[in-house]
This record gives sequence, C-alpha cells and structure tokens, in this order.
Amino acid sequence: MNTNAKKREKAGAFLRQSSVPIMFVIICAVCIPISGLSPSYLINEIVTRMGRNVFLILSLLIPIMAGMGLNFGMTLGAMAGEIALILVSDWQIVGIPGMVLAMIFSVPFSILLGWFCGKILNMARGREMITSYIISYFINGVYQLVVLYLMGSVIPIRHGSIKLPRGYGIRNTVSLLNMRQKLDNLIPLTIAGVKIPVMTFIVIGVLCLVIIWFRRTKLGQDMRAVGQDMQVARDAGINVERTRIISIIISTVLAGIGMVIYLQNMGNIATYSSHSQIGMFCIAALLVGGASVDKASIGNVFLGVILFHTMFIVAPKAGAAITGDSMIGEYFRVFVSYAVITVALVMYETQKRKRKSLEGQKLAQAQKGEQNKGQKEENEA
Amino acid sequence: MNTNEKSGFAKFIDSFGLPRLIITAFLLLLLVACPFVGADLPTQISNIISRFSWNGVLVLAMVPMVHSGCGLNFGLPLGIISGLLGATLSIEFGFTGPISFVMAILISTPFALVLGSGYGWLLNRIKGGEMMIATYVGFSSVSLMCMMWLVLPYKSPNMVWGLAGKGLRTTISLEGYYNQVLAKFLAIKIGNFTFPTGTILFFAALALAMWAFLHTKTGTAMTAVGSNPVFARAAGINVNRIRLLSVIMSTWLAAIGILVYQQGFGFVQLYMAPFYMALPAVSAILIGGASVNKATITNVIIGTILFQGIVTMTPTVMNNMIHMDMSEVIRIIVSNGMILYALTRKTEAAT
Amino acid sequence: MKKKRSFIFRLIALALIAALAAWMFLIGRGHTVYFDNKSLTAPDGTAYEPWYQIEILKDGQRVARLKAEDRGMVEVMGQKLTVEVKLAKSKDGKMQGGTIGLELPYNKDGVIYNLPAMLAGAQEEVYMSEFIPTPVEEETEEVVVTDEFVLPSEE
Amino acid sequence: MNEEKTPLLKMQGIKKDFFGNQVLTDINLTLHEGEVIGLVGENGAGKSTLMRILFGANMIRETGGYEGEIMINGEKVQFHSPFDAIAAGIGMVHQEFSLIPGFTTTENILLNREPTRKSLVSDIFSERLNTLNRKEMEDRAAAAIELMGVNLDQKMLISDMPVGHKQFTEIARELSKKHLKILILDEPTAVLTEKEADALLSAIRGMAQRGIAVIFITHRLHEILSVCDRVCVMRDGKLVTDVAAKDTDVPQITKWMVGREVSENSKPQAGGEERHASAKTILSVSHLWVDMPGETVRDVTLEVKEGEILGIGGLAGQGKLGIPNGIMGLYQAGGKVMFKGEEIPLNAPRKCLDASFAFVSEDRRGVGLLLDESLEWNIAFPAMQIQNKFLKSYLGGLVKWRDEAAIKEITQKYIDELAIKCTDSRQKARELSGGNQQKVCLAKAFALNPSLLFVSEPTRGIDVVAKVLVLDALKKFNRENHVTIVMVSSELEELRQTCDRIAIVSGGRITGIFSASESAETFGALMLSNVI
Repeated sequence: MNTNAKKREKAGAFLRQSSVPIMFVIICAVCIPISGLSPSYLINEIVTRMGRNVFLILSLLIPIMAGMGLNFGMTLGAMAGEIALILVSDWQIVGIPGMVLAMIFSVPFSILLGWFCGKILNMARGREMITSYIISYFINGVYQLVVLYLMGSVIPIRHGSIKLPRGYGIRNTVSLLNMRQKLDNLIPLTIAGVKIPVMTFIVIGVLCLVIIWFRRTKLGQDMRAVGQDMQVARDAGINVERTRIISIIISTVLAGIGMVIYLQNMGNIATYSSHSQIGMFCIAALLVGGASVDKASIGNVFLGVILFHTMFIVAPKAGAAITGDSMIGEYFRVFVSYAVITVALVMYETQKRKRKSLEGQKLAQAQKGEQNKGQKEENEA
Repeated sequence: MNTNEKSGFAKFIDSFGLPRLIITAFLLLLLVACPFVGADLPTQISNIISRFSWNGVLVLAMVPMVHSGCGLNFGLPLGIISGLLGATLSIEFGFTGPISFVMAILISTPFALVLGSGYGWLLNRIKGGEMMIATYVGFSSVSLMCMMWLVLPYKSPNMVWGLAGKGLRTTISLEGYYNQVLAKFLAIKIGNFTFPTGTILFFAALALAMWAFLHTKTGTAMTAVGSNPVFARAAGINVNRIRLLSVIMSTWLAAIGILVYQQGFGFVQLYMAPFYMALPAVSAILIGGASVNKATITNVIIGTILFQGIVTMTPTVMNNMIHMDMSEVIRIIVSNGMILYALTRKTEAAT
Repeated sequence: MKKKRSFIFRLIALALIAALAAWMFLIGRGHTVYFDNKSLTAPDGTAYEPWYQIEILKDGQRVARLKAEDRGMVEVMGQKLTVEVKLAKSKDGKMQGGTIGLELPYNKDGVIYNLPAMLAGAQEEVYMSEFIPTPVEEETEEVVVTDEFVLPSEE
Repeated sequence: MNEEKTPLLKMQGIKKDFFGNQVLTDINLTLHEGEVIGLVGENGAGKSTLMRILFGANMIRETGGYEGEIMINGEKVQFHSPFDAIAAGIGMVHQEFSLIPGFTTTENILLNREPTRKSLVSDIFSERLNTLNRKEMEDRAAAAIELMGVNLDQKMLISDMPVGHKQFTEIARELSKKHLKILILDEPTAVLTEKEADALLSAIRGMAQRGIAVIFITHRLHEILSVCDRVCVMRDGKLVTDVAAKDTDVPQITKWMVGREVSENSKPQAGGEERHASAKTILSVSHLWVDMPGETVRDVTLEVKEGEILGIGGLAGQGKLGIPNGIMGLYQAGGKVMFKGEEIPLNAPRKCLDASFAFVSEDRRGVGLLLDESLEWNIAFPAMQIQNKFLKSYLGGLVKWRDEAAIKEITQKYIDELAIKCTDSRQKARELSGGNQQKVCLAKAFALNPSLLFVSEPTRGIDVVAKVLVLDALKKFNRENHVTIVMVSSELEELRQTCDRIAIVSGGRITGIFSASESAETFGALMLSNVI
C-alpha cells in the first residue's frame, strides 16, 4: 500500500513537472492540422531553428545549476557577440574564419560583461532574476551608446554599408551575407528533403559533452553546492561569490558564441533588436521543455526547442486560419512565451512556500497518531 | 572601525544618495546650459511641468505597493490596460468632450478592481518573488490584450482600422474627446510658458488623497506591513488583505494615470505601448529617493520632475550642443541604472 | 612553482588563441573581384580591345559570362584566386581556354581586373585597379529604430 | 599517567566578554589524546562560547577576541577562522546541520575536499576544473563511515534521510578529515532516536580508542556518564567542576549545573503559590502542538491562574518558546485554548489580541519592532489597530485619522515610566540599544491594556541594569493592573525571582509545575528529564 501511494505521488509529481510540455504538445497537436503546413516544411523549419537556437539555450543551464535562476543577463553575451560580428564584418573577414574570429573576439567582451553582471547579482542576493533582467536593459543602453555613437566616431568603422550615412553609428541591419549559413552548410546533408546543418549540430554536440563534463568537475560540484545552500557551501570553504560570478561569466561567454551561430544562420544582424528578445525566447523555450527555475537539463533544452518553435511556426498560420487575421497568431505566440515564463515563475515560488508549510502538517499528524494510540490504550484498560 | 564622525558633506551624500545627487546636478547643468545653446528656457520649463503633469499619477501608483512591501510595481501595465479599456469603451459608447474623460475613469474602475484583485491574490501566493512575477504578469497581460484589441467587437469608426472595419488602431486620436481636457482647465499662459493648472490640480488631489490615506488607520497598517510583515501579523493585521488592498489601489491609480497621460499626450496608444510603461515610472520614484520598501509623496514629486526633466531637456540641449541626440540612450542608462542601484541596496530581508 | 606552471600554460593558450585569430585574419579576408571585359587605354597609350565573350569558371562552376563591355563579379575568401577563363574572339569563333592564378592585395576590399589587358600581357598596374564604391545618390538619413515598442518576432 | 605527557589541548585562563558583559571567566581545560570529556551546563552557561573560541569562530573575533591561551600539543595557537582550526586538527559538529540537501552522503562527507583527477584544462584555468574522482570519494567516505561504526547508505540523498543519519553524516565528514585530533560534538544526540544515540555513543568510544579526543556537549547526563572519561560542568561562565565520570552521578551533576549561592536580592518569590491558590483559572491550554522550527511543542497542557505570574522554563530547543508563539498564532499550532471559559481559535493572531492577550516576542528585531519606524509608531500601533485607540473619527467613523498628539502623549508616558533612553519619541527603533528596544516592546504590550500578557525571553541580550528594570516593570504591571503574566525565560534564576509558579518544559511537554520557592535542583532535574 505504501509503495503504491509512493508511486502515485511520484506519478503526480511527474505530471506536475511536465504539465507545461504536455500543454504545449496539445497546443501543437491542435494547431498543426489547422495551420495546413506540410510536414516537410515543418520539419525543415524545426531542424533549422534547432541549429539556430540550441547553443544559446544551453548557455542558460550553468547559472541554473549554481542556483542563480534564469539568467536574463544572457542578453549581455548576445550583445558581445553582435559587437564582435559588426567589427569582423567591417574588417571583411568572411565565411567560417569570420565566425571563428567573431567568437574569439566576443569572449573578452562577454567576460567583462559577465563579471559585471555577476558582481551586481552578488549584491542583490535573493532577487537575482529581476536584477539580471534590469541589467540586460541597462547594458542595452550602454550597447546603444557604443554602437550608435562610438562606432564610426571613436571605434573605426570603414564600410559605408555598415555605417549610417551621417558618419557614425551602425545601420539598423548589418548584412552577414558572406557568412550566411556557412557553418550550417559546411558539411552538406539532406535527408528526405530535410536539410541538416550537420556542422552546427556537431558544435552543439560538443557543447553538450562539455556541459556534461563540467558537471563532473570540482567547479561543477561547487556550483551545485552553492546553488542548493550558500551558507553550507561557505562554511565548507567554497568561495561562494567567486563561484557565482564564474557561473555567470561562463553563461555569458556561451551566449556570445551562441549568438554568432544564431546570426550566421539568420544572415543579418538587426543591430538594435536582435538581442533584446533573445533572452526571453530562449528562457521560454527552456521552460517549455520542462525545466524550472532551479532545475534544467540538456533534455529540457532539446524538447523545449522543438515544442516551442513548432508552436512558433504554426501559431500565426493557425491564427490566420481561424480568425482570418495573421496578427492574431503573431500576438498569440508572444503571449504564450510570456505566459509560459509567468507560469513557471509562479509555480517555482508557490512550491518554495509549500515546502515550508509541510512541516506543520507532519507534526499535527504525529500528535493525532499518538493521541489515538493513547485513547486505544485507555479503552483497553 | 569606521569613525562615526563623517563630514557634513559625506553625510548629506549618504542621506541623499550619490546617484540622485548626480542626476540632480546633471539636470541643473542642463538648465544652466539651456540659454547658452539657444534653447528657450521658459518653453523648456513648461515642457517639464506638462510632462510632469502627464506622468505624475503613474508614478504615484507605485506608492501603495511599495508601502505594503510588495516592492516596485513592475506589473503597472495591468492597471494601464484597465485604463485603456475605460478609454476605448468610453469612446465606443459615444461620449465626447470632458464627459468622455469622466466616463473613461468610471468605466476603467471596475476593470481595475477586478484585475487588481486577481493580481493581488497572485502576489500574495508568491511573497518574496513579487517583482519578477509582476513584470511577467504585465507582459503577459499586454500581449493577451494585443489579441483582444483585434478581436473585441469595437465599432466606432474613430477607433477601428478604416479598411477592415474591425480591430482597433494602434494609436487613437483624442481630438474631440478628452484631449487636453485637464490641461486646458484654468491653464495659465505667459509668453512661452504654459502651466497646465487642471492636470496639476488633479494630480495634487490624488496625491493629497494618498497622503491622507497613509495617515488613516488602514494606511498606517499598510506602512507597517511593508516595514515588517511579521510585526504586523503579530499585531493582528491581516497581512494578505492589506497587501491585496495596496495592489488594487496601485492598479486603479495606474488606470487613472494612463488616462491623465493620454489627455496630455492627445492619443490613446494600444497594443505593445503599455509594455515598457512600468520602467520609467519605477525609475522616476527611485530617482525621487524611494527605496524598494519606502516611498513618500515627496519622492514621487521630486522623482517625476527629475526624470521628466532629464527626458525633456537632454534632446534639446544635447542636440544643440554636440549635434548628437543621445537622449534616448541617456534615458535608458539613467533609468535602468537607478533601478539597479535600488535593487542592490541592502534592505532588511523581509520574508 | 604551481603558479608559474599555470602561468606558462595560460600564456601558451593565449598565444594559441591569438595565433588562431591571426590565422583567421589571413585566410578569412574577403574580397570582391570584378572582371572587366572592357576596352582600356594604358597610360603609355596602348589600347586593349574587349573580347567578344569571356566565360569565367571558379571551381568548375561558371560564375560569369561577359560580353564586350561587361563586368563580372566573384566573391573570394583569402588572397589566392584561381579561375578558368574561356575566351571567344567572335560570335562563332573558336573558344580558347586557360587558367589564371591571381594574388589579391590584402588591403583592398574590391579589385577590378581588366581581362583584355591582362591577357594581352600588360603590366599589373595597368590591368588591376581598386574598386571604390561610389555612393549611388545622396542617401537619405536612415532612421535608427531603437524603439522598444516593436513586436518581438524571430524572422 | 596521562599527566606526564603534554596534553593534546590546553586552554588556559580563557576570558571573554561581549561588550562588557562577562560570559567566560578564567576557564582552564585540558584534553588528552583519546580522551572523552563531557561538557555540561545550562543554556547560557558559556559552553557554546567556549567552543566557538576553540573553533576560531568569526563572531568571536568580530566581538573583540578573547583573553587567555590555547595550546595544542604544547604550542600556542591563534585561530583566525574556523579553517585555521580545521587545519590544526579540530573538527566540530554543530547543532544545526551543515549539509547540502540534494547531495548524497558521500558528496556531503567530502564537501569541498573531493579527491580529483587532473584534467587537461586545469592548468590553463584552475584546479577547480579537475574532474571528481568518484571512486575514491566513495572509498574515503566509506572509510570515514567505518571509523564511526554506523551504517550509512552512501548513495542516499540528504533530503531523503532520517534526521539521525544526517547527524552521522556530519560526524563522518569530520572523521574523514585526515588530521582530525579533537572532535567537538555539540548536542549530537538531541535529534537521535534511542537506538541511534546508542550507536553514536559506541562510535565515540571507538573514535577515542583510535586516539581522537572528543568534547561531548549534551543535556542527557546519563550519556555523559556512560561514555565520558571526565565531566566538566559550567555555570555562569565558570568551569565549576572537572571530575572523573566514574566519581559522580546524575543528581550531583544536576546540582552543580543549577546550584548557585543564593544572594540577598535574588530570593525566590515567597508564598507565590499561596497568593493565588484560590484564584480561578483564567487560561487553560490542552494538547497544544506548535510547529516552531527549533522550538517544537509536542503536547502541552497547562493552566494559568488569574493574577499570577507563571514562569515557563526549560532548556533551549525544548519547546518553551513555542508555547506563547503558538498560542498567539505566529506559528502553526493545534490543540485547544480556553480563556475565561471561551475557546480562542488558534492560528489567528487577531482573535488572541481581541481577547485582550498581548505578547512580547523573544525575537525583538524580527517580530517585536518596526525597526525603521519611530517609537511612537512602535508603541501605539497594536493598540491603534486592535482597539481603535489614538484615532480620530471623521465622517461618522468612515475616516479614522491617526491622532498624532495622543500617540505622542502615550509614547512620552512610557518613555518616562520605563526610562527609555532616546533622543525623542520620533527616533527610529533601530537606533536604540537592546535594552531600550526591549522596553519599547513592553510599552507596546502595556499600551494594549491586556488582561493576559505573554512575555518571551524578556531579558535576552540586555545588560544587567536594564534586566532589573524590565523585570520590575513586569512585576509592577502585574501587581498594579492585575494582569496575568506568562513569562518564558531560559534563566531559571530570573524566573524564580519574578514568578509565582514555574512550569518546566522538556521535550516539547510540560514535565512539572512547582512553586517558585521550590529548590533549583528540582527544576534542574525537570529540565533534563525528558530532553530530546
């Protein structure tokens, strides 16, 4: 009986944890037929988007492991990646070498920004998420200052195709035509009409292995410890602050590299908006994959990308098919992204509180049991 | 050990806050520079005043939730949506002129109450994580309403897309409705200087009401809840009810706030417009000297003037001075920097 | 001891990365190469006449077919370009063919090669010139949208 | 024989004061290899402070360090942090668990001391990128567990463990440290079942045989007698006895622990019980349980008589604080509370206050005060909210306006009456000293004019002069306003001076109620009788 109850409890917990993915499976299942999109188109799109987004989403895993929640500050890495790409494309370094160079150049920016972000987050303990969220806005201001005013005036930018006609500042879009999908197509492979970005997947695979390896290092172990109980970790001699900063730096660096991969697939940089929504979409995708604020795995990333982007592709079409207005679907998917994050945050906070109130119930039950026993004894006497 | 005897100046900086000091100095510098770069000072000042009058109520909406310890109301868009519903319905029902403003307030009130209660109920379940969740509640509701604006059966030709005949436009002109309805009331005009008496009076009335509320028994309880919820509970206060009340008040004020903003601005902005309305209001009250759990009416007034002052002055002065319009960037850095500063201040951990 | 060791390792790693970056700079430099089939008069007065048609093949794929007074364009990565050219003097003239190996100057984004002059064996400074993009017309100032009120979308 | 050798640990003339408050006076303690000593004493006797000094705790340094010398193997040592102490071979198992809930036993035992395998990148970045050597971790943890002699599942997560196993994990962690010479166990058996405790005791013996010296702090005296070589009794910051365990017994130790020279001004209340013998019961509590972390109340039944001062005493962690907190609805509670014949619902602070209860919490800064508000607010707030005092009504009671003048008046009255030291009535509560903050808390309760007042640890952390003032104020309030007071305190002496009757709580239950004039030994025995 006991084992049965336990099983039921486990099943319940599983259902609760996977409620978001299940909801998305349902949304997708309903929307796909309505949208009228052909399966081959859909699969092609999903595969492309996986190659584009997975690396970025993977960058979120390490701060979650270190107990710092969803790193809304990954936008910082995205900005570092964009700055590196703008510079590289002004230097006219193209193709794969251009990408590699952009990745290398994004790293120092990412480290600097990540360090800043980590420092601030250490000062705002207990409200990391809202702080990292505001940091992303703040740094966005700095980014605009650099890109809109300093580039071309202080930082040399030669090409008129990148620079605004007024002589400084970067245009709204910077073309990456000579880098476009160079990584994806490095090893061309098409299976049943589906184009597979083999090399991108290989890079993603390597990152997954690195993350798995990282979890088994001393630093990874320390991060898990810090994530679960900072005080205990500190008493054990772990440098908590440093560990937290490192986790944010790693995340930012990965996000910077991920952004380069993302943009090579897109083929152009929307200078002032590419990064601004990227954090939100990545976090939403991760949560859709069944992750929570304090727990996320590589599996969540892949499941999340597939489900979230399926919804993303079919929603506008399905919305148009139902209401005759394509904007409805556009708004719907934005709404869903935000709603998913909201729901995940609410669930996380309520569960945190529920855990606290469990103790009292246990005590009441214990006493009831004791009293019952006492009464029985009395009765027997 | 630190010596307790700090110099008078250091003490002043401590109490005033360095960022606030820098911002004030910056604004003063802009004002001083104004005549030298060929901008007209009276016009500038009346600009600041009128922008203050548009935004004052939105900033005031921050006060109740800060007092009850719910933190900064990043969920302001929820209240704004109530206001938008009031505005659009008032026009839809065919009210015009000043009456449309009154009706907009009346119609938005029940929405604010209902949405505010739901929002407050949610915030009571997630104590400690209010600010992040408030942000996303705001975002979700705005994007939900984006769909609603398209779908809801509005008919008024002044509001819907001309071609399709349905779905609200992104901006709706208030000409003939309540455009400038408060601002023109008893407005004083001296040369280039205009004083929107009506709007200022309206704001003053609400601010006074808020001040008075904080002096009543319930208002006192609200402050105590924010100051130390455990103390309040031990003193028999129903903490959740007070918090709920504060959230409803904040939501309602946000609804009124957006209507006041619209009457000054002259347009109703729908769809994604309410999205980032919370951040300027949040940073304004922080610039005014509030912290995550303390705020006064004075903070609201000073903060709004400083924030709007910088927002209005930088474009003109900067443009005239170095021919670079960096105002947008400065606004982003200043406002978000201020929020960051407030978030990283050590406050008594309230659980 | 340990510190020194790790310092050396770090230095090596940094050097490796710097070397990688430098290498990328070298091999990744992109150029746009323009091939002209145009008449050209050299400074010394020699005149070169265009061919009837020139076909240019890169890696076995045709990238341009130039009639007289045409210009073709190839995107190149790195400083070496080898193209195959097929030439015809007249409409039904015999096709001649050959391979040209070019060394592109690193510091030039765009390079123009005048094929008639080159094939006639003129000096490099005669047949090669830098491509300088001319502003098509007075560009209208682009409005930078840093506005936050944009609908987030992925495309 | 042992005396010939240099002792492993020698503490000489240790003195410590917290801001002029002497908590340790001239402590001398020696410890030899493989020796087990039991350290006993009431709460506040100075055991924890002494151990903190030995363990190099930061709070000791932050509060001005200590006097005297600590010598290990004859060499003088000075620890700047616990890590120094650990390096010197001292291990300490604290009362609160210091474990990572989502880690396994092994991972916790070797927390931050994991054996690693060198990895390629560790030279470039840092040692921390070495991978963990899981196999060796398991081996080392197993060795430590074996040394302890208790069976532990190495792969089990801490969060799935019974409490006892958590305790063993902590001990195993200390044992896994290579140079461990001295192990301090601070009430390790408090959370263990009988069986587990026995296992632990035999583990201690095993450790001692391997040459590890153990300092064992506990309230379960029989454990001390069964496992220790020597017993050291501390009282009021002094080491009063240091005897071989075989030469003493439980009653004697109890006597040492509580026995004080009775001085003139600390005479227990005489005839307290008689004073209220005929009084009727005003409050009766039955089968109360309270879930207050660290102060769990399990089953308390208690009657309070009208007009008396009832003391509730007991050791820390036994549940005495849970009683008032539970009744007042601050922590989840169950059971039945009757006041003047009416049932008072639990978990509803407002109902208690409406029934004219008042409560002065032991957690002054957390519960008792609005630290960032003025004294006026602090004192007047509950009375204003509950009884509508200090309010002016307008518009037929629709608007209840704060009456600043009345608030100022009442605040000033209490400032004078209780001699609260402050600049004026608008000073922020945060800026006052501990004693004055406590007086504000009392004033807050007095302003409610309660008929039943709960006071929890009224003298905790305040100086001697303030102590006397606070206790006198309570007595006066009781006599003059005929207010029944329930006072909870860890200091038995203080209870005996102030109260009419004293109830002792042990193990979350009342173990006895006696007149305050009963001997200290009786109370001492009660305190220890049901300790868990």
